[in-house]
Amino acid sequence: MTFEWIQVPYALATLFIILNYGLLMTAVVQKLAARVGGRPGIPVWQNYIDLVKNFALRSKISHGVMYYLGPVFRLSGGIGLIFFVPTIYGSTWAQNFSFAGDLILALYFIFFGTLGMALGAGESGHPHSAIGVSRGLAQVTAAELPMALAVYAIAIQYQTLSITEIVAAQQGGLFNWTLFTNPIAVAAAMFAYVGTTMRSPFDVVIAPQEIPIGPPTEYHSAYLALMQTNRVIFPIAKTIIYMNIFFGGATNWAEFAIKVFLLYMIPAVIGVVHPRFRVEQSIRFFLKWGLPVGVLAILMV
Amino acid sequence: MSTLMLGLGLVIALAMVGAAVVALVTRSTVTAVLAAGLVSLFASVFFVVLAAPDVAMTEAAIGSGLTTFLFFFVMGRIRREGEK
Amino acid sequence: MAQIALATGFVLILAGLYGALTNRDILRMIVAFTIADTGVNVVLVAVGYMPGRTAPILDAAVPVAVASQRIIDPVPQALVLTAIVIGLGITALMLAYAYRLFRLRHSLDISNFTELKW
Amino acid sequence: MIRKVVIGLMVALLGVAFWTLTSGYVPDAELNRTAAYYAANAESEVGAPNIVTGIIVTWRGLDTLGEVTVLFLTSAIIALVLSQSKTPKGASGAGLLPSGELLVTGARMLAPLIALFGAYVIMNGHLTPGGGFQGGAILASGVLLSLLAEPSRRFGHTVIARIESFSGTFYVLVGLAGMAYAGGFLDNGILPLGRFGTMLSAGAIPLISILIGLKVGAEFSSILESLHETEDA
Amino acid sequence: MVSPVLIIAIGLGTAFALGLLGSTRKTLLFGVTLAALAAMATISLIWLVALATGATETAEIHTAGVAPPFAINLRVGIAEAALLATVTLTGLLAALSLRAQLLTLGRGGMAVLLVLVMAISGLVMTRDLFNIFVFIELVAIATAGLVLLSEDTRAVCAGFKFLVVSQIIAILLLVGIIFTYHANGSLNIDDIGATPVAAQGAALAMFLLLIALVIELKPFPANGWALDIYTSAHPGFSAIFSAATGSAALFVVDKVVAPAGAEWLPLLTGIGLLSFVGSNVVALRQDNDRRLLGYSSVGQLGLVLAVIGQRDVLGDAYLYVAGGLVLSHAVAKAGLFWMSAILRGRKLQDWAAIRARAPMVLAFATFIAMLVGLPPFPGFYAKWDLAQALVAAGRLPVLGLILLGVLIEAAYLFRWFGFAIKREAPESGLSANMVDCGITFAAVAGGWALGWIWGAIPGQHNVLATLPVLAVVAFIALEPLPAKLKNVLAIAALLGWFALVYGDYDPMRLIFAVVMIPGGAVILLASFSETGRRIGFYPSAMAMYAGLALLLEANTFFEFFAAWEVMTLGSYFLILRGRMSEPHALSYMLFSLGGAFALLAGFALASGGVQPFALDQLGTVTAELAPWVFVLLAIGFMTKTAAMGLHIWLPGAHAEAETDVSPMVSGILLKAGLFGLFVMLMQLGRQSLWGVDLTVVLAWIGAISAFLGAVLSIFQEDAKRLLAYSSISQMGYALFGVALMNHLGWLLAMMFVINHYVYKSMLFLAVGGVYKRTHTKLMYQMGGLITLMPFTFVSVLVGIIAMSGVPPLSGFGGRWIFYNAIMDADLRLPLILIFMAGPIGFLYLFRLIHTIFLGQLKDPHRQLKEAPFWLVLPQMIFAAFLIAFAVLPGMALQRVDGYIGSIFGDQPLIWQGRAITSEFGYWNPVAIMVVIAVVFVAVFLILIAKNHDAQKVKQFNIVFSAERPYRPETTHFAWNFFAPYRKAMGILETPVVTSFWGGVTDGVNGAAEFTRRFYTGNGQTYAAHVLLFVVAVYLIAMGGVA
Repeated sequence: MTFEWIQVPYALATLFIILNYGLLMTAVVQKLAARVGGRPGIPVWQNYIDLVKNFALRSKISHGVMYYLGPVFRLSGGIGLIFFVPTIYGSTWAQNFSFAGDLILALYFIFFGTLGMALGAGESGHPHSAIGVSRGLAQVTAAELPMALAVYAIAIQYQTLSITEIVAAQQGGLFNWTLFTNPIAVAAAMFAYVGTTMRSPFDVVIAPQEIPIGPPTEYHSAYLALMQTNRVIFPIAKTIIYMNIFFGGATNWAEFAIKVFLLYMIPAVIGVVHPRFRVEQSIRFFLKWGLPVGVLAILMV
Repeated sequence: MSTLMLGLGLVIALAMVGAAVVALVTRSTVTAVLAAGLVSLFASVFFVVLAAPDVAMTEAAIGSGLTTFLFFFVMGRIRREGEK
Repeated sequence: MAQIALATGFVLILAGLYGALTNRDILRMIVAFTIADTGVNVVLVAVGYMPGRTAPILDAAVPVAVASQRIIDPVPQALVLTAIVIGLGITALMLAYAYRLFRLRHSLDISNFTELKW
Repeated sequence: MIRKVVIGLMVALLGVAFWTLTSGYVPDAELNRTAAYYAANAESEVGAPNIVTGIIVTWRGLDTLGEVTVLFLTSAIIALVLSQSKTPKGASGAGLLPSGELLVTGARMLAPLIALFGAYVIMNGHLTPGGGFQGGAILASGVLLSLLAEPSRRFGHTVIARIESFSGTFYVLVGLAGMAYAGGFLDNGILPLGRFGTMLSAGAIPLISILIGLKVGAEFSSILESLHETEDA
Repeated sequence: MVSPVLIIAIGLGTAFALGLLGSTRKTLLFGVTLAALAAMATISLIWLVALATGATETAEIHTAGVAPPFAINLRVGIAEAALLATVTLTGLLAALSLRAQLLTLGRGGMAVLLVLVMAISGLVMTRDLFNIFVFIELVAIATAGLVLLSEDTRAVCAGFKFLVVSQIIAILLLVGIIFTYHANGSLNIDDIGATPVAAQGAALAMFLLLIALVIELKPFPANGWALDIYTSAHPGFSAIFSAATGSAALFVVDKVVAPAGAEWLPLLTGIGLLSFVGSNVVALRQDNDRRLLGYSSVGQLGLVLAVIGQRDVLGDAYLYVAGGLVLSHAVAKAGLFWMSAILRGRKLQDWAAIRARAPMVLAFATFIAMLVGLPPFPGFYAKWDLAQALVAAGRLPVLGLILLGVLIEAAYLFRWFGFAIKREAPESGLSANMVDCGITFAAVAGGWALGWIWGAIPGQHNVLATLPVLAVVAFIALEPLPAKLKNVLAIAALLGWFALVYGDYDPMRLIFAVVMIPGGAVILLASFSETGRRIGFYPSAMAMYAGLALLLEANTFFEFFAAWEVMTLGSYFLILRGRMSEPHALSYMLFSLGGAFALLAGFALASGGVQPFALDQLGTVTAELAPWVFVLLAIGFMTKTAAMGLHIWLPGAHAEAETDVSPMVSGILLKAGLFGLFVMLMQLGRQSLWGVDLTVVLAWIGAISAFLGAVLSIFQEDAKRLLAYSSISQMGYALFGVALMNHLGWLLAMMFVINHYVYKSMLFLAVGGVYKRTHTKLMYQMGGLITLMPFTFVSVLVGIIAMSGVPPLSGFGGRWIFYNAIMDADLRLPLILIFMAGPIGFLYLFRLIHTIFLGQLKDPHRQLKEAPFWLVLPQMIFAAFLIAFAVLPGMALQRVDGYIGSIFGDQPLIWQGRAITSEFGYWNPVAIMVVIAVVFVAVFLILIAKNHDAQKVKQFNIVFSAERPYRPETTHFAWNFFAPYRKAMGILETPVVTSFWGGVTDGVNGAAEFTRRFYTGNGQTYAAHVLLFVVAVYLIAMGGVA
């Protein structure tokens, strides 16, 4: 696996597909949730409108260099994550730049955008954004823990850290999926998945009903556009990782679309039926339930 | 060793111990000093019995003589001091 | 004889020590120590004593040739002489100290001189 | 009371140790090797019939030097102790004992006799019982007598100090002479042994005895004076 | 050769002859006294030199022209000569110290002093039992006299108490002597030894003799009488009492116990140990300097007594060990007493006055190091040899108690030193004059000279003669120069040394060497920001670096241990320089010493007494011993890496240190522990104890440290403390890696060695720079500094990205190797902790950067400037390095990888071009960097295109609604930043470990407080103590004989 120039357009194409898929899918999920709540919800193209609108807005406001760079970090994190993970197994062109590093790279790169965003919001100087950041970080770190354990369990199970090889090992039938070969690890990982998608009951950080806190309140116009872009591709990128290592990956775009949608629905469904946790409740929850499962996963391998 | 000597020794020994007890139990310091001097004096006699004339002389002169006077000198000083 | 002397000496030592440690009057402590000193001297001399022999002085009665059969051990006596003088020295010194202490506090009770402690 | 019991108990325990020593004590039947050596060589090595004196002055001369030093130290320190505690003038000058005319006269008559006796004891130390210490103590008792008789009269401190310094220094020098001219420090062989049993024999022993006597006498006198001295002196 | 008898003759003759000179010309008298003492000292020194160089044999001096045992004889051998020199020189210097009193009192006082010195000399030389008694009495009487020279009226009471006990000693001694004579027929020590007898009562007589001599040593707890003298006597005299009298008394015990026989040795050992530990415990609660010195003195005498009791196993080393301890004690204690004459106040805190004079601080440090037995002083060599011999003989409890005692002694001595350096100095607390200072410095010079001599003895590694330590000495001499010049010299010295040695090192040592030596030079760049002369900094820093340099050079156990101690001492002084660091420096020192003692015991156990023992022979230890060696060494090394449980010294020590010191002690010093672990594991490998694999235990400790360190770190409000706890966490990772015992684990640890040095140094410098400007380390008092201190911000940012392991910077490489390493390992559970530590680490780092640089700028900070250039420069170097290392990790790691491969015999990593491949995964740092950079720049350009004319808008203030909060900081968002975490996981913050060590400290202090109540001050009670002691020992000893 070495670099060739043709990989650049390939990767851009993948990015384009995922972006559009994400824009549509998040709208659909939101609409579904609204319907469950008895509201009409947004049109499915609402995300496109927002994006275009925000890009079109002009702003002359900046609070400083980090503030300015925050969204850049955020979006770079999302795009980078997509680039470092192979999207479609077996495809010659949807491998992106996954030759640069393996699962560990993906796992740690998740923090890149988070860090940048937090720093950017921090410079805005508004204490509410700082509160949002500290809450968000506290919760995310606790939530990611079962995932790290699950990844380690999987890596031991397959004796590799390469995502491609993990996917390859799950080919040849439904029951080769990690979901069935190592259900405990998957369960652990799903704690993390639900916890990091920022949906109820773990959405106190960005919940609109709370006092307006967190990074989104500080950004507007093009900044917000970048962040919105990220908000559609980053969950997809993360879902791709889960799909790859737990659910047999995807051998074509259709399988990709279905699997991602279904996975994405899990937190959405949970969110619809559960009230919101406070942050320390979330942390306790992950330590009390997610962590033991993760530990079990490691011990069972 | 004659029985006489032995008896003499025993008597002196008892005298010494007796004087020592007096020196320790008496209420008067003057008596105590004098009794202690007496112990020394008996000791020097004892030394003669024990065939140690050199020691006997020394004990008599120093132990019972000079020491006792030293005590009285100091006691005198202290008494004068206390009167002030 | 030697045992009598030894026993006497030891009794004096013990009595002296007991007196020195139970009498709170400084002068009486010193008196007690002189008694103990005397006891030590008696013990020392007693150790050199050998029944039926004479003082370690060579004269017509004790010629050099037979001296080692006739005289008692001279060494303890020599030691006692030294010990007596040293004992006097210390006693005198303690007395001088007693005087100093009395001047300090107008008391001869040893339990009054405890400002240095812990 | 508890204190007395505890101390009594400790003394008793110490008594047990001493009792062990006493009950197990067997007097030597023969002189041990050290004593036998002294008995055998008293004539040839030190030339003193009084073996105790021979031991004190020569064989264990270092002890004696130390012992003289003890007295020297004591007298010096007592002088220091008392010199630091002078009370203001005008205190009562009454002596311990009132001295009558008879006593004064008696003392004046007796003092030279005592001194003479002391000298005799010192000089014959190597022949008969006695010697430097005893003689020195006797000399001091002469001083004591005159102190008692005439509390206000004193020997000059300076005289006593001179005597004690001179005799002490000379003693050390004699000892060093032993190193230079005889077998070692304090060897009495720097002077001829002379005829056994006579006054001027036994090498330097009489000389050293005199020095010891002077020294001891001076020290005792000095101690006595220091302690007796009244504030107005 | 002049006869040694002249020492006695001159002393005595002069004392007598002073009376002939009249009593008025006091200056003349004093001159004569000094001349006499000088003559005595000269004779002693002549003999010492002659005997030491082998120019003459041990001299037997007969008195009275008769051979022993019939006349008293004296002996002067090497030990005697050394003691004579100590005694006479102490006497000479003490006479100078006492000059005012002596001149007032005139010839009496001088004569007493002369006689005292003469008598102590006689005590050393004589071979006759009764002569010993005479000299002891002389010493006692002279002591009672000289005590009175004090201006303190309480000295009179002390003198009387002393006399009372002297009487008891005299009685026991005489009874003992006469019965010994009766049993043996001789008073001559050698004669008694040569003709063994089994007469009845001989043992009891010997007991009385020995116990009397032992009481002369003031054994705990029968020593109240002696302590009062220390407290109240003139310090010039206390010096003699402690140094000369004490040493001579020890020597007498040594003399007498030789003929007494080996069966008495355990008794002496027991008494000595009790005295050493007990006195030191009581000393903990003292606040009077001289009384503390007194307790320390009797403690030291107890130590040497214990050593005398161990002479049967010390063999040839006996003189070396006992001599080293005695002379160290004598010189140091005399010096300290003389120093106390210079100080007006009697409280320990009053010693802060010496700060005004830097040489005094050096003197104080020298004396304390001598007493505790730190290199390069003789006590250090002695301690080493003693440990070797004790362990070889299987007497571990003895060693344990000795080390415990030393530790307690170190506790109060270094606490005292801390007072001197940190407490507020009293007004005109010094009455320094030329003479007193000169005397003190004579002792200092003596101490260093002894250190040289002890090192120069054949077969030893002379610590003082090594180039790095010489450099330290040179820096002491260079102190008057300005700091900037010294800094240039220091950097040159470090780089020069590195140039000298780097060719000889294997790749692993080389990495450590680079981090420690040139790495140290880089941090020293920051020191250019300091002005003035910065007294004390350079010798301390250079001592630390010297220790590190020697650590890498070490080939034998001894060299390693010596280097370790030098390093510890240097770093202690460095840490102590911090503003609030007094208690932390103390706990650092104590933990370090405790750890060092574990090393000492471990090395001794491993070598089994064989000297010198090469480091690379460690692997040859027998199978039964190996696990124990492993445990001891691991504890020692983990103390330095601050593994959880042994960590409580670190946060304070690192946080309170100066700006440029924190990176040194954190970034560099911690690596010494890792180096030790590497060396140990390389040789010993895996070891099991009771079926437990010890490396697994290490891995657990590492994991716990990594986790708890991180948890504690997020709850800190103090930025430097946060970084300090982070170090615990990071070292936990490294420890875990080392303990994995596989190739990648070790590579991981090496990666941490490099990375942690770089980013922790960088962050400490950055925070230090902020502190320099804002004068606070509390994060909630800062904020918004990004615009004012952009460079510092950049370095913190880079540091944080690198440290948290977020790609693309070098921390990620560490994580990648970590994952590959654990794939091989069968340790699963501790891993969970490591996993948890990762994200938590991210949290505290975020807090650091956020609360300092982001958010609102505080009003007092509006005019701040960027940190000084010299602080920023090294940070920029580090940042550049981090980026370069991230792209090209191979430049450092590839060779180490190969080297580790040669140890484990495998090669799990394949270095191919710029990519690195393992059995499990792959890592292409260049590609990662390029992809991220391209994406970042692209997104950035888009934003610029849309938003190129954004203008800076001032942040708005928030206000409190009408009420002023009770504690303003609690309303700040940065306060308790991760409050939810605390609510959820606060239980982990419970300071269990701190409570534990606090409990230990309180327990020891409580014992001290309880014990000191025995010292009622009543002379009679003290006498009763003595008698009780005798009786108790009698019962024990006779029980033992029966």
